[in-house]
Amino acid sequence: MMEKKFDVLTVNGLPIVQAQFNWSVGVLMQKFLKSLANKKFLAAKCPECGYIYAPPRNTCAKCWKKIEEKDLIEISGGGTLVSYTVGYVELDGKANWVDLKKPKVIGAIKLEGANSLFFAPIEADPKDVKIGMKIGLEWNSELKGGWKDIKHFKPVS
Amino acid sequence: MGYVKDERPETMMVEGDWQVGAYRYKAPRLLEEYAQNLKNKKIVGSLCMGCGKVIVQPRNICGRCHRRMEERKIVSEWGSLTCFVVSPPVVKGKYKLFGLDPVDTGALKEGEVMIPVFVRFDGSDSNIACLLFNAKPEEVFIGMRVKAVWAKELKGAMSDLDGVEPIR
Amino acid sequence: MGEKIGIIGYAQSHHQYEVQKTREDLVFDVVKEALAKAGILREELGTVVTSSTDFLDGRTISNVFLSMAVGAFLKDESKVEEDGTSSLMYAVMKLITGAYDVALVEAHTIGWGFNPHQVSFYTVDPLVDRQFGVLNDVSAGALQAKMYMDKYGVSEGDLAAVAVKNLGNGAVNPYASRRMADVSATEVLKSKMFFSPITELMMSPITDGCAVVILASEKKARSVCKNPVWIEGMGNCQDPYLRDRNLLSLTALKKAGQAAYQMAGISDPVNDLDLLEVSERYAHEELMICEALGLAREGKGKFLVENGVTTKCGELPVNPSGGALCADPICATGLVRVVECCKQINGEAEDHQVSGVKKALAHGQFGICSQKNTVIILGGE
Amino acid sequence: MFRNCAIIGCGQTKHTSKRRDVSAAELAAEAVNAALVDAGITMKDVDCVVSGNMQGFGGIAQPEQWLGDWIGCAGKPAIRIATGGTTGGSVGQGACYTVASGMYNVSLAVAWEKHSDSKEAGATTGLAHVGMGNLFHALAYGLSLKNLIATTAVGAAAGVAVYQARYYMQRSGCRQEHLDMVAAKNRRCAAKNPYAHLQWPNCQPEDIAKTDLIAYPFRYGHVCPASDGASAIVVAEEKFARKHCKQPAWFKGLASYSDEENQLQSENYGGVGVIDPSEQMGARVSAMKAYKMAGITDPQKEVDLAEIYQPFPSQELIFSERLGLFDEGTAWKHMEKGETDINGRLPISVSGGVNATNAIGSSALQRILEAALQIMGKAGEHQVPKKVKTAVAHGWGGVTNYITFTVLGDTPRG
Repeated sequence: MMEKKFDVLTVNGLPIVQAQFNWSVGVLMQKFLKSLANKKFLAAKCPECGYIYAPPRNTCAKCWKKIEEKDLIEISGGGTLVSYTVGYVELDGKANWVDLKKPKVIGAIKLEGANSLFFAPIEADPKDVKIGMKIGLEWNSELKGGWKDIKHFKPVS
Repeated sequence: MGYVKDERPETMMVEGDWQVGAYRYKAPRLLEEYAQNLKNKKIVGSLCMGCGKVIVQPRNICGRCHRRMEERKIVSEWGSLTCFVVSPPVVKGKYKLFGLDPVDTGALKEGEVMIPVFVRFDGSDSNIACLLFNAKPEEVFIGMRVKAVWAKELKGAMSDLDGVEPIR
Repeated sequence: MGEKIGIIGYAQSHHQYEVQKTREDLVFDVVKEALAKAGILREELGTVVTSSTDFLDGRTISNVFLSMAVGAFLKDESKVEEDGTSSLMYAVMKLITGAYDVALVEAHTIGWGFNPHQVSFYTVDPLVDRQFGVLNDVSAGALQAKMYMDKYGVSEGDLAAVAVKNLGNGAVNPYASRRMADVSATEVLKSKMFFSPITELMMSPITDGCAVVILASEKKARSVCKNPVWIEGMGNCQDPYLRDRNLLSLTALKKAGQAAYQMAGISDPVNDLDLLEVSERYAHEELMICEALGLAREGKGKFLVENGVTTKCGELPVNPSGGALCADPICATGLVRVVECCKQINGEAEDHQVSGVKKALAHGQFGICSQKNTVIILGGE
Repeated sequence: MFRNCAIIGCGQTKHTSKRRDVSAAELAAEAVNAALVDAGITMKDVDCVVSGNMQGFGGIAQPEQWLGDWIGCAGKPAIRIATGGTTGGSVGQGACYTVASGMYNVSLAVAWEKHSDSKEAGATTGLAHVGMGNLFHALAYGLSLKNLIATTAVGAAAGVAVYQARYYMQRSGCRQEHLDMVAAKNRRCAAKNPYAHLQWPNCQPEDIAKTDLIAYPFRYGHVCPASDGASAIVVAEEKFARKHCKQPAWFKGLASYSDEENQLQSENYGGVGVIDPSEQMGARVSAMKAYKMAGITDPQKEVDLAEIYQPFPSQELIFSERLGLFDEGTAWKHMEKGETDINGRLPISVSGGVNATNAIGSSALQRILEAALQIMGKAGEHQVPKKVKTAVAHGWGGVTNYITFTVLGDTPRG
């Protein structure tokens, strides 16, 4: 548990100790996650300034207006790639960088019909990815109402 | 009449974790020194040359004088209680530490009554928390004179100082 | 600003990946050094503002066991959970009210204990981005870099030039952790790729470190210090969360900079400032920071480096100490910039001294893609 | 120069054990909205946002980066202040300093906690994380499990407060029944406060005395809950305050002095030089400073109401003495006579206090908020019958070594 080095000691933690969380999502976000089961991707339009948030949220950050369930609109879930990066490493959740055998593409997608960006892994060969590409959403075969319903984002030709 | 209940709808939840156990820390060798002295039945504290306070277990820095506590002092194994608490009998499954039940791990026995105390060993200016043995809860009082109880086998570990017992 | 507040003492630790000291000792030594530099005793302190975060330090209430080491025993104490420049700002505000005379600002991070990039993953939206698990400060920084490069025609070579400049500067800074003299652009580009286009040498190294600044009201400062450095302006601003923000420019820094310039009466930063010390976590950020602070038009930041304007002997040196690319003790990085500015103004920077510095700007940032920014403008007598 | 500033709006959410109808962001926004509505201003008027919570409990690092958009941080100066249990108090004082210094005209202070986001009851890992480094360190040197359990966690929740209570009772002669009385008073008061968590209308000391013993002197009925909730205040400078609020609650004095660690251990498992954790030197010094700033010479006569941070009833008694509201060792006698009740001479924590509602990050801000409500006359059912001219709000945190202390008044500083 400890190694001797210089005048100080290194104290390692016990890997079994971890804190677990379950964050409640709130009404609008629940609506969003549940409707993924119906292959619907929801967004929220601010009734005041018209800014469209995807995924939805209940307060507009620009004009501080309350956004309600009636303000939800449906968008395609696809969009344009405004930026991407090829990840050669990833975090293992325990604070270590792990080299990836197969590099991973991470994209910033400007969702069609919304103002927000969406950050997600993109299923594509790093060589073929270009800024300005159209990105589509593919659904899993099993739909349960949650993030797992989204299989991946993929370039559409 | 009792507590007013508050009922409200629940929304779904998403999960995540925080790997608290993956953190590393740097520590000085003070505790090592303390534990090794326990092996010789000596309780060591650090002495501040600024204010003369003796702190057990030894610590590094005296905040009052804002200086390092470089001197050491052996304090008496006799002391007096400054505070005590009588726990209710231990019940299995009532309390868990990191998901482990103290009764299952064998640390405590079912139905055991413990008396955790604060002891100020003579010559020191700080408390140590430990258990009081060989005493009935109704006999204990603040200021009671106690002496250290040493483990049967001294290993140079913190558990060498098992607790304290009244001086009779 | 109603009252003048001066810096009378400052110190920083040697920043390394693994400092062979406990957290308590690290902080204690730097605080002692700063107090000695200011020539005051701990008893003279009025208030102490520290800066560290629970997730980075691995302790809930990260300052709680450090009160003694920072000299806050029976002193007014508070902790700002952000970059050190924000706590400096808070301390200045406390001093302006006249409630206290002397303030000690301390900032530290133990980067070795737990990978700060993992912590950055813990800061993203738990309901969305944390579920996908791809976003952290490096990948987000890479996305920003790519977007910036694509929009303004900036190449990887331009980013490498920034790294070369800063690493070269840092080589003569004894406090820096990454000291690489004569590093070439090719080496920067060839170093380990994390998230394209960001390579290892284009991102700041994780370090342990601590910085301390001691502030005093004008009267007190003049009585104990020959050459106090005055706080002339300060500004602070936060950007929206990554999803709803314009990643192409640092809007928050623009606002923070404007507030600070206005306070200090600066209309033309290029001419009025003599030196900048900025916290650039990634090479491209220095370009964006320079643009946001009004040194170049948007997208033209690369010409500052190309034309040598921001080199150590250029017209307006940026990061002569090497900046965050040479040592990045997260919470302390901003405060280290302040310390470096003070050293430059007082002519104590030795090998990386820039001549004739009267007015300097220190910038601190916090959060993914420089979400929170603080700008401090410092001036000598 | 200390520019006059005042609280002009207060907002809080309903506190309860599980606020799963909202996300953490929406919870904080709820309080912010309520505060803005109360002050009669919009987010555009706010110049600066000071926020805080305890990040380990919700598992989100630096949460204001994400939920800043919900609490108005976006595009504004924003400072995050977090000091453990006193987070709320430090946030409130932070907002005061930002305005008092003349940097900003209107500041918003918001603090929140969402315990139910943690999978464990009371977010124990987040809490234990305070001494996690120490614990790993000591375990490596053979700290026995039995000793650990016995000493640090007698009855899980109570921890060091039990010892603190014992010290106090030894010093003052207060008995367990007095703790029952304090707890019953807090439950009763909470029933009149629509935002409080543990509400028990007409709770009597006998009801509390029926609950199980945790470890003498504490019973289950004494202990504070772990709540979800948020609170927010709007602080403004004099001109703005007078324009927007009929009776603002003015900041008169404030201080947050820290003491040596009060709980046996310092960093790296060293000892500490504090023998008696009920001595609370930090509280005494903070009170001295804040009263001096406020021009109060005799707090026993001049203070009309106190909001004390008391997760355990003993702490209400301890801190009311340490803050100079009663003579040493007499608080329980005054309490026994009903002087601290809602219609008493010096009402203490008539909102129910932390004893009834404990959303840790927000609790200390809630004390400032409730004190302000009483001065503004907006407390509703738990408004005290007498005119409140000076109210004090207290918070403690860390390892019982951090104190925030704020004096509010119905007129600005002289």
